[in-house]
Amino acid sequence: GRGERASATTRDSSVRAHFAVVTHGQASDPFWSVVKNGIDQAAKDMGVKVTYQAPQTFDMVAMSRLIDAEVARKPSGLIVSVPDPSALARSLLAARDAGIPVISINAGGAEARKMGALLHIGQSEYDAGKAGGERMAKEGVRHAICVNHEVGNISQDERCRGFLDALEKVGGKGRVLAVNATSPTDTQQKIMAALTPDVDGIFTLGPPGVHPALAGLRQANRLGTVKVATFDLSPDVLAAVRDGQITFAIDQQQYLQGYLSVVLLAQYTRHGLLPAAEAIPTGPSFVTKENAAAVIDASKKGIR
Amino acid sequence: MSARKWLARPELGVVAAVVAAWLFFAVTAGDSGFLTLSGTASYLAIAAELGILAAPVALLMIAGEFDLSIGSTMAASGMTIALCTTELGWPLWAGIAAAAALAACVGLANGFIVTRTRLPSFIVTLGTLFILAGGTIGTTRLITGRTQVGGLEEAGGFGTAQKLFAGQIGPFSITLLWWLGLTALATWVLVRTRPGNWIFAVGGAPDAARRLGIPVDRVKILLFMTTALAACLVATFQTVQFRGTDVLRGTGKELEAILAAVLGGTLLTGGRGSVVGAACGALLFGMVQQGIVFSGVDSDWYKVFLGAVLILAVLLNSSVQMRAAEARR
Amino acid sequence: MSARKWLARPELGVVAAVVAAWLFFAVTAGDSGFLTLSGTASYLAIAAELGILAAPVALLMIAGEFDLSIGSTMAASGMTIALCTTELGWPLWAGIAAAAALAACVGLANGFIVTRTRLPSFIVTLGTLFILAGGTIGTTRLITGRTQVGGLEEAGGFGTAQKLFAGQIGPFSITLLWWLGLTALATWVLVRTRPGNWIFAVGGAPDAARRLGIPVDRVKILLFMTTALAACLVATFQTVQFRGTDVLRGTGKELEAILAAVLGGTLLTGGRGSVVGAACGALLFGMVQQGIVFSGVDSDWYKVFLGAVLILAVLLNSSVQMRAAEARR
Amino acid sequence: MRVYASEILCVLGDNGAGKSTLIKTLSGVHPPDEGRLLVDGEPVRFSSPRDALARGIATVYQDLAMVPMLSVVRNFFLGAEPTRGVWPLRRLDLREAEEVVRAELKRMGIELRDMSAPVSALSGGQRQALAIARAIHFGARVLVLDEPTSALGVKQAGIVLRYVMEARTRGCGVILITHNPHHAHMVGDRFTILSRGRCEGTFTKAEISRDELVRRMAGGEELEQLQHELRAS
Amino acid sequence: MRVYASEILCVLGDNGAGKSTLIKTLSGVHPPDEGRLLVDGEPVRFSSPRDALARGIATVYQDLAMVPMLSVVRNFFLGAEPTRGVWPLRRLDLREAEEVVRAELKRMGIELRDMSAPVSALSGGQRQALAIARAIHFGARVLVLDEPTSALGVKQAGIVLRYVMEARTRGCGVILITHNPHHAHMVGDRFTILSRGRCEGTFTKAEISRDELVRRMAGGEELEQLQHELRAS
Ligand SMILES: Nc1ncnc2c1ncn2[C@@H]1O[C@H](COP(=O)(O)OP(=O)(O)OP(=O)(O)O)[C@@H](O)[C@H]1O
Ligand SMILES: Nc1ncnc2c1ncn2[C@@H]1O[C@H](COP(=O)(O)OP(=O)(O)OP(=O)(O)O)[C@@H](O)[C@H]1O
Ligand SMILES: [Mg+2]
Ligand SMILES: [Mg+2]
Repeated sequence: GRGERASATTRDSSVRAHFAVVTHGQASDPFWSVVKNGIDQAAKDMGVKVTYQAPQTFDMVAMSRLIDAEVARKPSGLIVSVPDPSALARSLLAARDAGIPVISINAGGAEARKMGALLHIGQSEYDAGKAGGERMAKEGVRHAICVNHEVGNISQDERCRGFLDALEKVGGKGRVLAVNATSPTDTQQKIMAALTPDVDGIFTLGPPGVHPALAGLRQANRLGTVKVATFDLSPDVLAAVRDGQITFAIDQQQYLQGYLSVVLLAQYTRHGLLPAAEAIPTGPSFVTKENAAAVIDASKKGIR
Repeated sequence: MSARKWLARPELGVVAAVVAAWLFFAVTAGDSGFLTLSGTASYLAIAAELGILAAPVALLMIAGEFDLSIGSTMAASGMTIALCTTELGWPLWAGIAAAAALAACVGLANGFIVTRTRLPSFIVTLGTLFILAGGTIGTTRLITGRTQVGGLEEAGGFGTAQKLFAGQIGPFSITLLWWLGLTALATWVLVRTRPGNWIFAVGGAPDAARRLGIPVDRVKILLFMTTALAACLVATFQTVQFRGTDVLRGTGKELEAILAAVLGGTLLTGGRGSVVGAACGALLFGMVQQGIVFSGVDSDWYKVFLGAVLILAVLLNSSVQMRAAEARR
Repeated sequence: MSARKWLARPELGVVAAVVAAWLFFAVTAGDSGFLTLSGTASYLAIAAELGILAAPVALLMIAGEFDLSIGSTMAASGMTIALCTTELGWPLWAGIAAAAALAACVGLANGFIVTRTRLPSFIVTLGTLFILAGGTIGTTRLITGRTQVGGLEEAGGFGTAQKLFAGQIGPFSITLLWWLGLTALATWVLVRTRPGNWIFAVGGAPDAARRLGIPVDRVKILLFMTTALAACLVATFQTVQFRGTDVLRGTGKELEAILAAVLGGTLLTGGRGSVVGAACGALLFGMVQQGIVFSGVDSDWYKVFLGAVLILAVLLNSSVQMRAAEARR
Repeated sequence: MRVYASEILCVLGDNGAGKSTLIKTLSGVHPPDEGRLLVDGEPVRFSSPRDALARGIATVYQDLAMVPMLSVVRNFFLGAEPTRGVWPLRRLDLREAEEVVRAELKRMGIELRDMSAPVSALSGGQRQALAIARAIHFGARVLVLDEPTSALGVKQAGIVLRYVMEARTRGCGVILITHNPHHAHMVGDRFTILSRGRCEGTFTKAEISRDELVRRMAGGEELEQLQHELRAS
Repeated sequence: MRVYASEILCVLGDNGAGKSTLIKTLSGVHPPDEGRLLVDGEPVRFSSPRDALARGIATVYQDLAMVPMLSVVRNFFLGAEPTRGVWPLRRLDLREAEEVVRAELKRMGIELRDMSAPVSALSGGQRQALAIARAIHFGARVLVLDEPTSALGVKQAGIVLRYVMEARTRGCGVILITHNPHHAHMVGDRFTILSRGRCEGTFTKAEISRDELVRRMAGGEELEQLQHELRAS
């Protein structure tokens, strides 16, 4: 099947190819912002046109409708994240039936492949959370708070689940704290309220959680005694890692998820080329005091 | 009806806005699939679900109340269906019945609290919104440890339910028929029956309505139940079509439904409005939302366009109405 | 003022609800830090920011209009400050001035469109909400390629600004002083000055106000500008304190501010309300939010408690008011 | 205070004397703090205006109890809409309703171009005439009118008074509140005078002359002095 | 139609004749479709009621233009609040305001327990008296009154009429709209009769007798027949 479809799509490569990206996270989200930067850069490098769409909130119904709309536009290729395979199945099968090659990024993996995705680029959020938990445990953390700024978003929930599972395995325990990503004051006060004396670690799921966490610790005079770790990078996060305020930051290198997906899809539609792997893992990689300074510049440019 | 009467209809403005939006996207996004059958079907599917919510929301708003809890009622109903079938092993229809019963209770509770305590429904239903949303997350995680439940296709009776709630007629979703049917029904009730007359009175002059012996409280309670049941119906569509649900389904739908109703000429303060207007409002909203996607606007700037088109549509809407009002004189 | 007059005040109910909430959490979460100084400071910090938004929002609502755009005005203002200082290298104060100018323009535009076109402000400001939110995202990503901008501490004048906007007085945040000052000012304007009198008239009987020669449109435009400037002030607090901002800052604050105002007895339909009530509403909201965290309720069930406590608080509020009304007779 | 069938009781009193409040109590809007209400000799306690209506007590309130944004026809029949068809197809019989309203208004000397225009487009007098026509149409046993003639011109006021008398002829009890002692004396059988919330006495037509009524309403001699002044200037 | 200083022009007409609409045009609420408005001989075009107020034209509307939820005092001074102090400390002078209102209402024979109670707690007549007192207090040059006496008892109506005449004495022009030809004839200098939106002629007091006025307003012979009927029954 793969070869046939490839030849079918290579025929119209004289026209400028147009790829559609539909994910479950908006470009206003700092994590997805980096993904989109990778996409935009790849579009420039490959000379293709790419559009990026995401629902206003974590909404699988709206996301499937976006995929439907993109399929109706008949793009040369489709890049999707698949956080809920059963909800998106219908739309993905429709894309497959329309002969549009699909690459899944960030979330999806094997499930997406069953529905015709050629390849998955990303990491398992659960595994990444688990790796974070193991590392925190190694640092001696036993009572941790997992600060979730998007309860109900499956990616964030999985990160916390993996983290808490890893902590439980070594006899520690943790608590999920739901905060409001859009209000740092509320978040800081909530973290401080949850900061009972036995807490010795805070694990945040991204920059919206980590800055208020640091501010709260500073105000409670527990900066340094309570270990802080986070998902995802920003220049401020990296500076804090460099200065030792944050123990480590987990990086998915999500820029690659955006960049590679466009490059690979372009190669596939032009020449029928595709890596001989089912999945390309982009993470997790850990940024610590040792290597933080090196990536700050990349982060300022929105690459990490 | 004479031409003058047609000009006087409150829906004229929103119809004009719908036509203008369609023309706009036909020109700017016509070559990228907006005009195709499947493109049309894609915005009609959005409009249908929103419209089914907007019709009872418009009735409730005409009666002077809000329901902010329909979004989380959707989440709770959908999750009830999913949990009953996958965890308890009930047939799908039993799950749907349970969800409907839950929704009816939510509506009843909303209506009861609002009419008994005379609290603003804005606050009461916001409270219900929080309680239902939190309850859905808590219960689901307690039972399944996850926030998504899928695998509905294995439940008994899924085939018939799928035909009824998630079928296709050519490229179009069957929800379109439901939308048309329910809009017609709600319009008929509003303008041709006694309860419809009462709805206007309850919102337009509650004291007068009470003095004339209209059962103000009963009208409001029934309307709250109607909005909750509509939310349950839409949740059923989505749960059956997507074979599962998650705890965030429906978030924010309450504001979209209110927006559709207001776009269609329903007053926020009650006493005036129309179901056909709300349907047009839903159509306008769906068309704009999808039209922007078709026209390939970068998602960074998506909201700017959404906002601008919204304001322009309402401006057109009101200027057409003013012209009509002048022509009438 | 006599005892009878105190009983007649509309704030009595919400004050009772605040006391009840405090007692409730003192009992259930007293041993986990709710009663400590830093615990008190933590909910006061939330209440202060919300209260600074809620005061002008209450005034605007008394005048019969809504402003849904304050959340995205916060995002836009904060980002203006951050971009001006980090990208353009301006001193911090220049950035704050630019943000205030932007906010004033947004308020002016809102007010101008609402008063000129007579469109419902709900829709107009929803449009502004989208446009501003989208504009902030688009511009920021265009300039920086990111959605977060930090490093404000390097800007000129950061030290003084930090003392003024993000300082601490013991365990308490300096925003508390701002809140008290602005609440007192807004109360004075509302009940002791001519423009305050006009605000009530504009919302309570717009036609009568117009006939009596009150500049209805000017009052509304100024109020829209006030809400936007308050949003800019809160954005300044947050941007200075957290040394940076992101494009989603403030999302949803508009509804919280409206909620606080309504909790404090402001009518959604305009014409009645109080600034002190709105401040108490903000305090209640902050206390409930933090109290639940202190009492260690699981995150999954957080919203259930929030909703339940909200409804109970409002119920208490209204029953106290009814008692007071009876006592008055 | 009593109203019998086939008689007109006029309630007179100064501004703020409590006339409208009395009416609201009679028609079930407010529950009375004290005192009893007897209908057909048995004590009743109206918990809502619906109860009062069911007992055949129809009221025209001073603020008219109209829904401004609804049409003339719909306001007329509000709460008692004529329907046809059987449930679930029971629907408003708008055509019949319109004919009834047109006929009733015509009898009051008012002709409207457009019966589907909202009530808010009517003049103050037209609105009052509509409210009165409605009460008379539905007033089964007792008709309560709060200042029905105040916004009406001489002609319409005359028509209303004639109606009130017609209602009496039909065996209906009427409670008429008015500031116009001339009108009151012209049609009333008995007169109750209220002052600052208390009843100052009830008189039959035989017991009290028109001038006496005028004087009592105006607070005795004060009025004469006033009329004198007015003449003089 | 003209109003001179120191005279009272009465406007009479059937319900729905357009009296209130005429008033709203005069006071700047609606712009006129055709026709001109002259003040002191020069044509003006009021774009808002504020303009009219600035020209010294104060109006009592039939629907009174009150803010129900505001207090009596605040309603009285709405739009023209007395202040003290200098900006930015300029504030309402509530004490003085309250004294003025108390005095003005007392002159009209009305005493209120609580001046800070909302207007919605007043009776219909008290509210009308308040609106009239306000217009008279602020009516600099022309006073326009739309049915001022309709909700008032005999006593208050008499007081209002006396006020109207006092205003004339002070050199103010008054336009008085009323349904009561007796009242009109008692105080008016000239009379304009409106019918279905057109002016049917203006008469001076010398030209028209009270009975003639009553007859014209009631539509000629019809009324006599009515009165006959009323007497007969
Ligand atoms: N000159 C006019 N031409 C056309 N229509 C008019 C004119 N004047 C008034 N109308 C209409 O007649 C209706 C009633 O007018 P208005 O309220 O002025 O009556 P009114 O004389 O004040 O009656 P009332 O004594 O009952 O208060 C309104 O709907 C108004 O639009
Ligand atoms: N029996 C009573 N005891 C105490 N207060 C009363 C009583 N009756 C009426 N009131 C109060 O007096 C005020 C005016 O009453 P109401 O509106 O009934 O006057 P009214 O006689 O209808 O006057 P109008 O002729 O001006 O319409 C109201 O605020 C009411 O609460
Ligand atoms: Mg009365
Ligand atoms: Mg009139």
